[in-house]
Amino acid sequence: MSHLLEARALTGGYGPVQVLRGLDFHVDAGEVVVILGANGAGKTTTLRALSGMIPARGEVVFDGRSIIGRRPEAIVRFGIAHVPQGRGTIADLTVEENLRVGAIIRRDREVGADIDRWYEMFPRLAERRDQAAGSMSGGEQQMLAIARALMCRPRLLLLDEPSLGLAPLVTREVFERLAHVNRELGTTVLVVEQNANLALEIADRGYVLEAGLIAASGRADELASDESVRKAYLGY
Amino acid sequence: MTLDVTPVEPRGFLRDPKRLAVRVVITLAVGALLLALPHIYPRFRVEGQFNVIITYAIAALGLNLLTGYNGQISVGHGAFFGVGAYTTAILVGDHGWPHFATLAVAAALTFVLGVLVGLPALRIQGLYLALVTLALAAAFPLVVTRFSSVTGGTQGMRVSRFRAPDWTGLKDYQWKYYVLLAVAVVAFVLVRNLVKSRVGRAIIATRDNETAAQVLGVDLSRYKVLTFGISATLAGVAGALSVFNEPFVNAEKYNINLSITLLVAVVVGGAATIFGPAWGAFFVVMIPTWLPNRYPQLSPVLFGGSLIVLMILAPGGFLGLVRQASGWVRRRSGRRSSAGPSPGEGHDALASA
Amino acid sequence: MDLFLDRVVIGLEQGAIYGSVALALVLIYRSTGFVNFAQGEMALFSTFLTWQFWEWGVPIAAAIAASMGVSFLAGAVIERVLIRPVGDVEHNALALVIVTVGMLLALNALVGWIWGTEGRRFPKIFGAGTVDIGSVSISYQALGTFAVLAVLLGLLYLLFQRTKLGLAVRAVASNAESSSLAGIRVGRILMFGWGLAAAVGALAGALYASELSLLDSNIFFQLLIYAFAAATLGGFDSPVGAVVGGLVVGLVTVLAGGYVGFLGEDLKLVAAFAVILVVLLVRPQGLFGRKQVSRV
Amino acid sequence: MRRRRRQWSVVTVLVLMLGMLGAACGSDKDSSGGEGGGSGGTAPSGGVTISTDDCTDYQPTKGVTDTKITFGSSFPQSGTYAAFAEISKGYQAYFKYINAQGGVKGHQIEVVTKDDQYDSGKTKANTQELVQQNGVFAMFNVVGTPNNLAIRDDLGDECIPNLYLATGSQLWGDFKNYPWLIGSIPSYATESAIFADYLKANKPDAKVAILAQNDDFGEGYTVGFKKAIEGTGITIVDEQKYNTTDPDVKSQITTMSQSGADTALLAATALKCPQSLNAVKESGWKPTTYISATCTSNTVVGLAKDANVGVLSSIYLKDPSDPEWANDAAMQEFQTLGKQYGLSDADAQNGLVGYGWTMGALLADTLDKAPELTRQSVMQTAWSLSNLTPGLLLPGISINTAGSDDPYVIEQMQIGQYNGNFWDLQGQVVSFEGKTRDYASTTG
Repeated sequence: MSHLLEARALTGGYGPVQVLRGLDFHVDAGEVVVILGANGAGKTTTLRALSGMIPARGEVVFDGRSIIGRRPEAIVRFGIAHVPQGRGTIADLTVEENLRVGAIIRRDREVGADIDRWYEMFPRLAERRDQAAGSMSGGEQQMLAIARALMCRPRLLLLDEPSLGLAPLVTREVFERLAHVNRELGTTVLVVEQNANLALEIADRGYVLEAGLIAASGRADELASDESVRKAYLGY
Repeated sequence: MTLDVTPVEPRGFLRDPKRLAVRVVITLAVGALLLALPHIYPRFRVEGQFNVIITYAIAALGLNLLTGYNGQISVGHGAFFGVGAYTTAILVGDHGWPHFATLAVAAALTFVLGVLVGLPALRIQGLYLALVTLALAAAFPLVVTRFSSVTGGTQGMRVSRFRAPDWTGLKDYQWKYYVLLAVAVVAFVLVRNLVKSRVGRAIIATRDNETAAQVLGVDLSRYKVLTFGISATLAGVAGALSVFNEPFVNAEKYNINLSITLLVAVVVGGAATIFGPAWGAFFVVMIPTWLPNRYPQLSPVLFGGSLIVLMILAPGGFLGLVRQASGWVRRRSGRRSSAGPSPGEGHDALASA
Repeated sequence: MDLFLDRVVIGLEQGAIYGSVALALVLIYRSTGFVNFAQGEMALFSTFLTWQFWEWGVPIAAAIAASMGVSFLAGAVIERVLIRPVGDVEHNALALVIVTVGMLLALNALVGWIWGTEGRRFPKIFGAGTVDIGSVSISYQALGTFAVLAVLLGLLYLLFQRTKLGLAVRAVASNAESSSLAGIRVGRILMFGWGLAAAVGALAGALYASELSLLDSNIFFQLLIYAFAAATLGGFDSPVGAVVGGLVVGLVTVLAGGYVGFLGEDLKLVAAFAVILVVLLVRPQGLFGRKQVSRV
Repeated sequence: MRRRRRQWSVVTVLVLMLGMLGAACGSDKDSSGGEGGGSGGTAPSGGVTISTDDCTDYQPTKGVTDTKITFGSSFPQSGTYAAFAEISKGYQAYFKYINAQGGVKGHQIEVVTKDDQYDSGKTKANTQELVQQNGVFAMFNVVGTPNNLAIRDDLGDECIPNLYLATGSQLWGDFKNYPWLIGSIPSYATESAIFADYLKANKPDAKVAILAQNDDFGEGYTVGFKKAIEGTGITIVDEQKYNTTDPDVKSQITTMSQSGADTALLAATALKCPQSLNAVKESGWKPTTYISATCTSNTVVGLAKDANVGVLSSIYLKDPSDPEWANDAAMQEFQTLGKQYGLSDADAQNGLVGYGWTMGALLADTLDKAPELTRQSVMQTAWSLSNLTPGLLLPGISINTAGSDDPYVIEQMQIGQYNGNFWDLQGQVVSFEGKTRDYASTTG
């Protein structure tokens, strides 16, 4: 029982409306796990429940400690960074300031070095370091959002639909970077994605959500070859 | 993709004769009560409170169209109210017009003014627009004072009274009440129909998401300016009617406080609801009279405090509170019959989250 | 020529006061995204507090500092107790406006209840003398006001651009959700924003009362319109804009009142509004404001 | 008329009897009052007659019971002008005192007050409520010009007296059209005329700059002053206005200071009064300065410390805080009886409270002199006062009215000069008795 993250009987929703109706899943250290599902199945809600953005019930254990019912600013301190849907950059701040905000919980002196590292990995960000984040293209903002989330040196990165609104080519680039981060830094990734093809390419395992319940789960290649999953989410 | 969503409510009523009957009974009862009021209460209540509530309700109805439904905050509707009031005062007082005839002029004039103010609103938005309208409210008394030869300035201007015709057999204050009430009923019905029409949906779509509204082919600028015009017209008519009730105008009466009072009425009653403005007008006029008279300095503290408490308990205003309560009751009774969320509700909640 | 220079000095001095209150408005707008209608009355309360300390024998500078401290705490408490329960600005903007209107009414009456509605004498913070530069004489008060405002702007610049706290405030103002995901304690930042605005308001109020040498419970409601005008002109999210906007509004009103015959002193406010309207039509976000990035 | 009279005859007889009793008891106190109980209903002293023929539903003794007569008042008790509420403390204390003595003609005087926040709409609603709900006999000392304008027609139509308004507009002298309303304080125009009179004697070629509040208050002074200096060597070299909503008046004062004027007429009130005095001082300009009589209370003019010495104004009441009056009988009465009947030490030093006390005395005197306690009779009495010296009026000032021939109440004042603490009276009382109208603007 040494999963990095383990959720049991996770429920949650908005106000009186329950979206998640009892989820059990886990993420192991070093993995890339993808959550698939149709619109409204509860994918985004799952991530929001994990990072404390909505009230949730059940059991969520991260690295041996329960994080259920904590607020987002506490959960990030456990080592879970969440890149919300719609990118979640801070539009009015510059690229560099966004990265500094990402490191705002850190007290060490290596923040500057980390920023330089991300500039190296995403050269486009370095070019635009003094530009307001909101003025950049969608792909650039997505990369900035990921870089910003990684600035707090998380052990688990939650990614919500990174492909949303991006051109296919850009989406591919984002996913390649993500795989790279996972390999190089060993950061565990839990990604919610509609673009199942691409996600399954870089993922180790996956879960399929339907109406707030887990409908299927398994290794990425198994899911990709599963008839019903293919029909429903892969479109071929 | 079209905005023509079939309205659900009327059909539901037609299908459900019991609810229809309840509604008819309630409407008749409320109507009877409203008609009886000036015979139950003495003149000072009718003239000093009920008639004021009616004029504020009409003005707030207009402001609600702009602020509640169209999402453009105005802190300057007191100025339109004032323009309406002065139109009637000057035409009746200096030119001997009959009262009713001035309503048309006040409406036309404030519509044009509303459109003129609405034009910069195409470019200036949100907060900045609110402050431009605030400037309008601040400037209005100054301009009135400047042209005191026409307006009477701060000293004010007396107008001949609006008297009950003999055939009615009514006292003046009762007649005024019925006239004001009739105009208010017409105004509320018109606005209700407008909001439920295609134009109304376009107005709301503009508030909820400008870009989406544009995608859906809504001519943003036309609807925004039009909403401003209609909204100002209602405030202007309300102002004109206020002179029917109280035949005295002066520059101080239409100051920023009036604009703020109207905005408070809209929000306290329940923004973007049809009858919210009426409730709001009722509260802003009546709450101060309910507060203890013994320490006058304390009543603004209590009034301000009650606004804060209401907004904390029910940010959707009074009707929002009623809706919350009825929703709660419905859920409690609904939980017994069918478990689980209704898909419609879930969608709403997601959309607003 | 003398008259012209005198008018310029007076316009700038009054403008500096408008700018300082506008600064408080801007500070709250920057952290919460909405306008606090009660800003003037909060400053009124703080200024009466300053007066009370001074009346008790505390030196005026210390009285102002003490009042700023109390105001900071009170501002933070107001955010926590009255503002936050109402909800966020995106969904409950109107309700928040009404809460601040409620505060405006309540605070004004509360001041009248505690301290009475009579006027009070307020000391000149910087003394009563004047400095003569050529043919123009500038009061110590005006010079002091300019200096305080310049120092305040400098400190705010350092706070916002050079500290983690300032960065957090700006992040929360732009995107509270992402900020909290980054670990910023949004609630505390909002309280800090309100506290800071209240403290700046206390300072602005003291400058204003000192300029008038007087204080009563009405003076801030009159000032608020000018402060709104200043913030609107400068751009609601820019502290520098608030001060520049204040100076412009001060200059325009005084010069228009003095030189534009058909306006005169009674309609000079209209001239200021006209300038603002023109500026907004050209730059809808104000002179120094950042264009709002539209999110679909 | 006649039928109605019979209806009320019993009451009238009672009232008359009590009235005579009251007059007898109070005779030495009111020796100056002149002819008291005249010929009954229609034509009392002075011969002023007010017809009740056009009244809608005239109710002559509404608000009067066997033991009590009830008045109503509306004035700001909260909001911007709440300071005016101090006035009511003065007359309430006076009525408590009078009531403890048995009241007027055996009637206790009661005043029901309501807060209108200086909003004329609220004044009207309050007045209607007071008339219809509380059934008051008359309105008394309602504050504010627009506020009284808002209730003038209603009260006039129903023939309900509106007595001794707390506003100095020159409008309150239109006896022909509005006989049911009577003012109290000197009109702003009268004040201007008195200041012009002072200039003629002391500075005949004065160059005057005027700062006027941008409303009928400021206009009253400006128009009055212009009429008063016609044909003299006094000239107006600059006129500036301010709005009550302006935060400051410095720019106006700067312009005035460089206009070449050697005299400043500051038609400002409330906080703008000390504000403009401060601005004058800071500008380095040293004119002969006149401020409105509405600012003469120490709580107002005293705020402009160092900038108020030598300033002129018109005075008609003894200043309660001035030790000069320490041994004055009327002042001692105000201080000791006032405190005995509810005034605090601070109230007993406050000029506004002193004014209220004086108005209370004026109303009590009026009721006392009225042949009967009917609305018509009281109103007629108010329009035909002669040589009354109630409360804290300065020595040499008396109240005289005579219907349309002399429709203003207080028209005598004395120039005072502020010495930093008190007003030093200059010269003699100047009387414009019966002449106020010559200086009043004709609008309204």
